[in-house]
Amino acid sequence: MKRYLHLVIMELHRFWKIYAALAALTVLSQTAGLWWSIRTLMKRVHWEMELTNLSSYAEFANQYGRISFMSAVSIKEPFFTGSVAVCVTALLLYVFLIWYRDWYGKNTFIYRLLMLPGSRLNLFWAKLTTILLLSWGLVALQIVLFPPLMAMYRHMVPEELALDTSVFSFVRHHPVFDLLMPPHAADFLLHYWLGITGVAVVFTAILMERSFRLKGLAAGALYALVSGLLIIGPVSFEHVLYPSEIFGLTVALSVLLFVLSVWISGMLLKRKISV
Amino acid sequence: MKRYVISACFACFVVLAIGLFLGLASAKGLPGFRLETAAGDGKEAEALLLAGWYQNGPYAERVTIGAEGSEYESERSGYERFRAGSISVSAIPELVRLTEAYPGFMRGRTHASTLLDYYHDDEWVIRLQASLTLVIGDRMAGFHNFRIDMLDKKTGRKRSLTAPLPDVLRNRQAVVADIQKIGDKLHTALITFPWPFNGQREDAELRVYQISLQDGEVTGGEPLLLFPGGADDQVIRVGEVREPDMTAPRKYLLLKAYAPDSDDRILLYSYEQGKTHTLTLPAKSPEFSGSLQYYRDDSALVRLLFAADEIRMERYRLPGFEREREILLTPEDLRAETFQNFAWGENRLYILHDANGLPAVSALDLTDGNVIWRGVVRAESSAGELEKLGISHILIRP
Amino acid sequence: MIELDRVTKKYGRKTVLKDLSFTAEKEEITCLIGVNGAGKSTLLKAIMGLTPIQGGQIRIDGEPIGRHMYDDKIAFVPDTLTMPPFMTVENCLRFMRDFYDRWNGERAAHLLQFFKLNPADRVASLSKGQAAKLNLLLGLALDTDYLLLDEPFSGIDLFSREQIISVFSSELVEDRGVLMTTHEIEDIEHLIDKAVLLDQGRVIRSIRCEEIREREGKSVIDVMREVYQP
Amino acid sequence: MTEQDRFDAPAFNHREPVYLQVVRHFKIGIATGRLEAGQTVPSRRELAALMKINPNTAQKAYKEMEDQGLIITEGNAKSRITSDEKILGAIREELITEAIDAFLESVRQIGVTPGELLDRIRRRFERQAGENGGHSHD
Repeated sequence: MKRYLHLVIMELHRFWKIYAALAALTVLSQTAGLWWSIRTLMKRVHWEMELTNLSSYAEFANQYGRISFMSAVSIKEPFFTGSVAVCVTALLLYVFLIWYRDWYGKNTFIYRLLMLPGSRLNLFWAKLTTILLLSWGLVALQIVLFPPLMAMYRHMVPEELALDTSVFSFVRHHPVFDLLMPPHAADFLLHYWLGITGVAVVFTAILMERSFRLKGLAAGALYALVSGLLIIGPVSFEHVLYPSEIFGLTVALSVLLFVLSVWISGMLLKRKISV
Repeated sequence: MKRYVISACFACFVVLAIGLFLGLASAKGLPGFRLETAAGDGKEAEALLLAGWYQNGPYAERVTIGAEGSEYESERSGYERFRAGSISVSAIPELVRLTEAYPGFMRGRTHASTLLDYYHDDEWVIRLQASLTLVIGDRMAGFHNFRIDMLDKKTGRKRSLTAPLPDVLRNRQAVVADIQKIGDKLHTALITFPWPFNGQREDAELRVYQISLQDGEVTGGEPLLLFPGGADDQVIRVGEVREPDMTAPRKYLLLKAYAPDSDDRILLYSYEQGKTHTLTLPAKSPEFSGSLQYYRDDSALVRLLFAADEIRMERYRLPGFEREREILLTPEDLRAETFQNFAWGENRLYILHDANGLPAVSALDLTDGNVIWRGVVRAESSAGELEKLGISHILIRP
Repeated sequence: MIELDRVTKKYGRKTVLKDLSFTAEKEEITCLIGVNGAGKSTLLKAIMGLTPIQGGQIRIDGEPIGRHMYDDKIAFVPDTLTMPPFMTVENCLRFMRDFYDRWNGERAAHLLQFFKLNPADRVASLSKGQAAKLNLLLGLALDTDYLLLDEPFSGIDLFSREQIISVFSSELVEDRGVLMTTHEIEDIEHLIDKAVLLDQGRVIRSIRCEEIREREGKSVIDVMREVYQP
Repeated sequence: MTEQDRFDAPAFNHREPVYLQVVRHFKIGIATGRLEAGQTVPSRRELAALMKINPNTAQKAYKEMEDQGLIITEGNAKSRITSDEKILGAIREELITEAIDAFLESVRQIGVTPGELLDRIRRRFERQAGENGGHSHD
């Protein structure tokens, strides 16, 4: 346990510079994006009011509707979903890099890591935990970023034009945010459980490649493919299976895949891995 | 040491932020509504749900409102949404009931189709499936056979048998209209059309076969002209008359036919007597802006003309189509401004209307036309929320 | 005693170690000698469980290798420093302290002074000699019974080399078994107890240095000449 | 004179057992007075570090010296260099004999007569002594 925690802390530390950059990008991009889009919208409102001789925002709202937080966001959507996409892509790449960086470069750290006392599976757990924590960290950042963004929206949009929504409604109706941070606790756990299972499968594929090189690469790709098919498999039996069965089967298969991945990874790390 | 503290802080931040987010989200964020009984027996409210929209800022939130409260689509879990959207869950209440009671028997067959029908009584659940018609070039290969699955409700045992197809169906297209178990015979009503189909169903026939549930022997099947003496060269649409439970035992089969510029015709077939009898009723006039629907149970046919300002209901006794009574209802009778929508229930007509600006529902007894229950939608928090609520239709619970 | 019993290692179709057997005793300095590509490094990695073998057995004090050995049985100093470049020397020491129960902090501090390493320097900024010294330090400061060294002198300046060599006559390796690989034997010939000569994945000669001097009046290099240039 | 000076590592001959070279180093030290009779000797470990040799070799060298009576260990006390005049004298004898043997071995190949050789040695010896004397008088 002690060694596992030390490894997690070390793994977090190894990524912190890129991570800080991702966090900064998220904050800056979303703040600037919202500011810019509200400014653009308000310019349009003023221009339209002048053109049509409307004297108050209330009249404008009556005629053209209000400006919601959602519409403000959607005008400069790339600043929001774009920053999220960059973060997601970076973390997805890091799922691979978190292993390969130990092998490559002048200093092949994997020598040291494999020679640490205790189970080598600690490496697997630590890296998996790191990926999960890094993902959740960005989610947490997004969570604390929403209230100031909302406040900025309320500050910049005149009351007569504003259309209040809660963060939760915004998230629920936004396809990307609803996927990455579903407000329903069961969904949140399910999404990240499936996500972490996927990461475990990819880790296993990476370890196969690291153990058997080219042949391992083929085996790993096959393993990942079969795992993917198994996870989406139950849904394709929708005409025969009831929803509860499909759901149960998917969860059961994901548990099975997770356990299998951990077991295979443990065996590979113990017996087959090569520096 | 510093690194350890930072890592611990980071982990705490993550857990707290996400915990707070999920915790706050689980509290009901959108206003609650309830369907309250204003008059009559409160149990009536349990049969239905109101479906509509709540305007939440820029979002129109789909909501259903019942006696126990409201449920928003967006606040349901992914699993619940998946469940509701799954094709393996039927939207037809009687099939939902059957599925819930007999999931094994209903597996993979929870839908309704023109080649599939159900019968359900105290002892048996019976399903008849006709295998698909095959079209090879311009030739009709016809059915292969009938397949019958029976579930003995007492023992839970399932029995299946197949029955050969009558030769006459080899060059006709057919759909299953109804099945009824009478004694140890399964009466199977088919509507058949000549093949190749020329777009005109003037010689559509009704053929009722009796399939022995012992050995699968098929008898009967004399063609009955569906609508004798009318609709020459006219494209007609044939369908079954709505009923509260399409799987329930019935003495009569009721079909309706519409044709342009022609009266509506209702055909009654008596399983016991093997005879048909037709009632002709005026079609919907072009001036009438509302809707015209037929509804039946085992004792009567109801013809409904529904408009925003008037409801006219005529009741005909079966099997003779004697006109029993006519009921006329205006919004004032329900202290409403307009009628908005309606739904059929077990011996009920539910009417969606407004009452002093509030969404309300009234239930009519189909037998005598009396208003026996009345419900209104109330907001659980502030009444002002009702202004953002719109009810579009009534759902009957399975 | 480190025992290799008919060890075979293949990389794909290429056999790197063929039925290789030898032992390295505790409290002795054993040197694996061979030209580059003779399989020396692979051998050390195999002993450390860093690469799987396809045949044979490796035992340490009679037990098969496994994760239990990393803390107190055996330490490995690879031919390059294997710590991430962003770490400082101090970070490296803390890393070792965190993970190894048998980390000897006092000895590490002493070696740090002896090698004149600056704790605040980053791994990325160390010179070759400094990196080699830190690398050695990380192995030596572990209280293990055996120490494996892979090419401890390759590419290192003269003075660093002298410092490193002096380690082998000090108490740092006393009571421990040392197994090292090298292809430059001159500087350390007088230091080693035993030389195992490898060629193409096989042991072709295993000698006790003092015996060969006493009996045949030959140096290890003389034997190498005989063996490698017949 | 520090320990380091007394035991400074000689350049080892790789064709001769190191432990014997260590023993000879001791003998020369005794003969030249660098090491004194009765003086304590470093521990095995200290000697290894001082002479930059393998501790096992140091051990073996001490064993050999003990066998030859060069050093003695009494109980738990530290080992010392023997004070036995006979052994100390024999060391000088042995070293001279060894050196002369080696010298003769190499000059024999050139083919010098013993008379010439002795003559040359004497002259050489005297000149060197004279040079040394001159220096000391300056």
